[in-house]
Amino acid sequence: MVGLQHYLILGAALFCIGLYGALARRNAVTVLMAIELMLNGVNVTFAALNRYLPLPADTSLFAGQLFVLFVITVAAAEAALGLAIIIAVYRLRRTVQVDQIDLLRG
Amino acid sequence: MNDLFATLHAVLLGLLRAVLPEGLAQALVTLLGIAVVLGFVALVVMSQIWAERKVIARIQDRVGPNRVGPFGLLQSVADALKLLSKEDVVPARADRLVFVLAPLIVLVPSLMIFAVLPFNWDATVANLDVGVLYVLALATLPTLGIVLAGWASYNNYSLLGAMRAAAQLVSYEVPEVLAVLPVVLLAGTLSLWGIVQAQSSAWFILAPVVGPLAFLTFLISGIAEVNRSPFDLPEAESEIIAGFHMEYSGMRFALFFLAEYANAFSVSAVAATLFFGGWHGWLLPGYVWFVLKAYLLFLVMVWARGTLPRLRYDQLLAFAWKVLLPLTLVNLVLAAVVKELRLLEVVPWPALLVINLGVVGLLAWGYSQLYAAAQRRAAVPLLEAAQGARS
Amino acid sequence: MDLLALALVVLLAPFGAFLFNAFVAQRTWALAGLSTILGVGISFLASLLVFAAVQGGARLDVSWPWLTIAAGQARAVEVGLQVDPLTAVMLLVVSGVSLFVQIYSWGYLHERTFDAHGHPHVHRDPGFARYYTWMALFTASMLGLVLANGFLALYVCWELVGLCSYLLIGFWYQKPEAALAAKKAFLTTRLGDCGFLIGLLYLWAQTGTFTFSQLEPRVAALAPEAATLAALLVFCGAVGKSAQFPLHVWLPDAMEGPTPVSALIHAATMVAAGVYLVARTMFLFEHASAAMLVVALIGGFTAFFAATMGLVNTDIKRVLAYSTISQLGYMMLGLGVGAVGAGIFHLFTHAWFKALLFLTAGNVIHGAGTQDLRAMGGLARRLPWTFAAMLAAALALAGLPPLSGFWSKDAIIAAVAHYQPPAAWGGLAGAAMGLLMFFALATVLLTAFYITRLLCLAFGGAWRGVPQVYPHVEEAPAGMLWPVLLLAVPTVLAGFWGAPFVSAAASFATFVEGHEVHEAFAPGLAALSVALALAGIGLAWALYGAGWLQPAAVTRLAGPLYRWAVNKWGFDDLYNALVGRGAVGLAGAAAWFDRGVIDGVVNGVAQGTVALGRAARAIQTGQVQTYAWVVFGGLVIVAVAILLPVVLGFRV
Amino acid sequence: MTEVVAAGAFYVFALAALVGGLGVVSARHVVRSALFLMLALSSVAAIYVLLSADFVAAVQILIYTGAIMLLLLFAIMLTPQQVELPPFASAGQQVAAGVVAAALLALLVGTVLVTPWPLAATPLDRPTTEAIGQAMLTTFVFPFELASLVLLVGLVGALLLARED
Repeated sequence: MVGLQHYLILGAALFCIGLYGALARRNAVTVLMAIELMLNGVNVTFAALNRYLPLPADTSLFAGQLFVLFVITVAAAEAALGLAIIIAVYRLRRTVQVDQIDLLRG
Repeated sequence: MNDLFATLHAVLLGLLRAVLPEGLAQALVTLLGIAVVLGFVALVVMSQIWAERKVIARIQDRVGPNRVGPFGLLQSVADALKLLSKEDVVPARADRLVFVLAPLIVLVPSLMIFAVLPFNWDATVANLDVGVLYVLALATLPTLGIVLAGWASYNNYSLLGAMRAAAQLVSYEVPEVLAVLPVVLLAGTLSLWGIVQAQSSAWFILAPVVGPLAFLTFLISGIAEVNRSPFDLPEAESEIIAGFHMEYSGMRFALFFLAEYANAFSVSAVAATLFFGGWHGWLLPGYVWFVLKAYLLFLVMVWARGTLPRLRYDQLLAFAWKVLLPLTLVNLVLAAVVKELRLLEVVPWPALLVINLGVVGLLAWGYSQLYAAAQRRAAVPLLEAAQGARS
Repeated sequence: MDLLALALVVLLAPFGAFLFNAFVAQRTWALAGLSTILGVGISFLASLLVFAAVQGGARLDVSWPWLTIAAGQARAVEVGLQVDPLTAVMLLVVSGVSLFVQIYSWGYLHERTFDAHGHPHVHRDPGFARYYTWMALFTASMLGLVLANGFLALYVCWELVGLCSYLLIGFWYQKPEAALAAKKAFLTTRLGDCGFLIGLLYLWAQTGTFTFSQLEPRVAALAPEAATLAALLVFCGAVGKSAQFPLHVWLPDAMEGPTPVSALIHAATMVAAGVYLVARTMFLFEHASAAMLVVALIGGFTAFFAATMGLVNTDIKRVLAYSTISQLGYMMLGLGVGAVGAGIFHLFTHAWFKALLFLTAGNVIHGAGTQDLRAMGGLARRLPWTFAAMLAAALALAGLPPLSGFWSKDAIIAAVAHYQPPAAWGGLAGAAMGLLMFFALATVLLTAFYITRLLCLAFGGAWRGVPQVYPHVEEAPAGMLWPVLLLAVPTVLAGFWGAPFVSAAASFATFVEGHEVHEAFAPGLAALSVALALAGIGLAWALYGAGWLQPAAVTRLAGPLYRWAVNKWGFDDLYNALVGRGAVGLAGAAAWFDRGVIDGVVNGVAQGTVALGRAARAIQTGQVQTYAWVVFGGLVIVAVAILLPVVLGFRV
Repeated sequence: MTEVVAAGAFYVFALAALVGGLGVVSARHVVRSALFLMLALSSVAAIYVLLSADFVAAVQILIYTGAIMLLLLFAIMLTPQQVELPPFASAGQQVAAGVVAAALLALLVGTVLVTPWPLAATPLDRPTTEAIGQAMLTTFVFPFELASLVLLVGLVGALLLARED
């Protein structure tokens, strides 16, 4: 029967797939998508724990889901900012290939 | 057990169980339900198209469809048949997968919305307790399909249309959500069914100032979200020849067409639910009232399309951010006041009606004054120019 | 009408005016001005009622929860209103001065300029509506600051008045100096506010409340070190706002703003907020004797050295600015020696006569079209009313009986004389005593000197400006004259409330401190201070009044006297030269030290860093993904290292 | 009965989510990735429903599948790639990334399986919206304020960055 661990494994899998994408893709937009994927993995974990684990009495009953909501909020801001940065970089260098954006090179 | 659909569902299930294994029966009944919804939507859309063409024709002093069937009632059927029988073309350099998927991505959400519409107190396919959110969420999805379609067509005009659609939705989603919030605040629930229930004493359109304002802002941003004129920039024929669905023909085009009208209907239906007391009415059954209200609101959209010129692109965005957004925010605060004062409970609805009509009249008068002043101001330089030319 | 309603009226009338101006009346200048004047007027009347009520013994202290954190009321954040004698007095001062200033500004913003031929031209300032908008906001927030019953609301208003001060100093933002001055003022005060913010957060962490009434008992329970730390941090804010010694630099520059602004914000009310803050949180300082001494010393020193700077300045407004700093120093000194009544009393009187000084200065500038004392002179005949009013204010400032300044300043000096520091310090205490006494008395002399000098330069002697202008120099319009003359009334009378011949029960100090206060009036001291004041006046008179005689005549009649006068005329230059040369020498030394030592160190460090960087750059590919990869790889390794034993533990 | 349905639903949607995720990281063209991401996000929303977090599910659709996806597509179209560059990093980098990801996955799965979870007596299934609203304005008021601040800053920052000139 489906239980907590199924969901947790799903979350972990999503997170790691996202991680791979974030590390191995070249297009900055794709990297951003991969990061969204990672965030979703975390969110699934939150929601699952919220459903299956007993919460301490003094906190809200839906602390986990609230975290999910906050993560989504931050993700929205992050997406907007990330895309703005990508577009700015594109104006600057006519490319969004992360390996060509190496202003940090020492 | 007063839920009509549930009863039907149970009866059918019972009948089928007698002859079929459990799972198969389940599946069949579900399919049947889907088929019913689809049929209803198809029916609605055809009637809408007919009505729209008639009304627009009248507005433009034409007759409109009058050949096929009585009053051209069957025109839509003919068109549908024509479209279905057309050849299915995919541009050579298009991204085939996306091109094929896009119309479905547009259509499916618009159909899914119908699942939560409360046609009557005992007739809601699925009564979610986050119904409003569900509707708002699904309403944003078709645009994704539009954007993908525009991109996949590999055509500059289509791409332009796609970009326009994206920017338009991102801008108008915010005021739409904010326009719904006052209603949620007043009803104290997110479930559409509960919202209609909460209007048994007074429709929310009657909430002093708040109601009309919320309704207007919702209707405007709703029209913008379904890309209907005067917000039909993504498919502006005169600018970017049919925009995103320029490369589509036959069956796939029909899907877009279907989705567009389905969306238009669901917007008006939601508006009827949120502001006009859904199924509430006198002597006629709830279904009739609901559909009637939805159709009237749809006709308002048609009216707008027939009357107003298309906005310019910058006007469109400026309007969303500089006018609608502040208005809706202020309205939200007002709604809180109305709720705190419990106006809807204490004041009888005729009084509310009078108040609102007064407010609306006042606003109309003030606007006309402003408009006249603007006219005068605009006129002066011309006059001077003319004099300058003469002298 | 109950007190709460009154307090709300006091607070909301100007704020309503602000909202109205901001959102409705931006295009209609007259409407904006009227609304502000009306709002402030209402709030002034309400303040009078509040004052009467408080005299009748009424008090108010209400709180509303703002944020309630579910961990229990213990950590609830509250905001609220408070009305007690201190508040009542401040309300009176703020709304009263503000009202006068608002009326005055109307005329002042119709500026007079002189063209090449010396003909005056009057034109209304384009920022008229903006000016009254910010003024309304300032008044509202200042009243809020005074009415706040807790640190939180007080701090919010504190920052708001800072903002308004910034906006109004930079009112003529087209002038680069004004913009710079505004920035300087904002940043300097912010420096102090950082300390203040830290302090009040520290207090909150320690006691769990912002509300004064709740803080008082909990502070008593605090460890003395904690109390001292908190007190000093809070005092940082006061230092910044009230332009006390280390952070005094912004106030003189703030004179770039319109003169009414200087009168209201930078003389009467906002700069006094620091003093008010210390007075309001006296319960905290009383638990920190060290902090008290710091307050006293900083106050005394500021009073003295600001006065010395005032001696030599030639800009009429800057002289007044230095005088303000010096007087604020007096107040701090009074508070520092524990005489809240005396300090606030001086705040009270100072507000009136300093506002009057600034407004009259405004009239002078308005009439003469310049702020430079060297380009004035002989204005007494042109601006008789202004002169009369300014004279009264000046004498009050100098501290001549029976004008208001005398009584309040004397109360402070008496308090200093009767101040006995904690015995713990032994010899140090005696030294501190002597120092404070010296500051208090020396400042009396200097104050009298510079204010007389200002009067002589502006009104005495002959016109030294552009000759064609003089015939057009004329008394300010009625709108700018009546407020001035009205302000002269409290300037003269306000002092009697705290005068020794008033019974202790009815005296100002008793009213403010809430318990019977017997200010030992020391006739000897009073006589001494008066004598010092007279000496200062006489000296200045001798120096700058000497300009009345025609130089030629003087040379003929009394050569030596003239030469002596000439030498004295050179006093300023001499003084400046001395200071200048000293400064240059000091700067030279500093420069050498800087180049030789500091740069050496810095460069050394820099080169070291660069070398290190060269070594390290090899591993910096600049590829974000590489960095991310390293991070996550490290994460995995660490996690394994930590978890492995646990896992094994479960396995076994 | 319903258990079976729930289990089936879980496997279907989990599979869809994983397929979507793999698609995102393996598709050759960005828009395909976006398409797969859409699938993944929608399936995650469905998973939320299974976890009886309907409010979160709706928000997921509204924000992620709606707004964020749209932004992504927008960005894709604003940054056309003139020459077809290799979408993947160098083979070495891919391998390295794969190793780290796999290791992390193994680690997490191991932890999940090994840990003795203190399960609640009964899974938490009850209407969430009102409770969430309550909590957001009491217990979580500071995170709430902070989130709004973050949004504001994000808004301003995005404007500033993406502005022409």
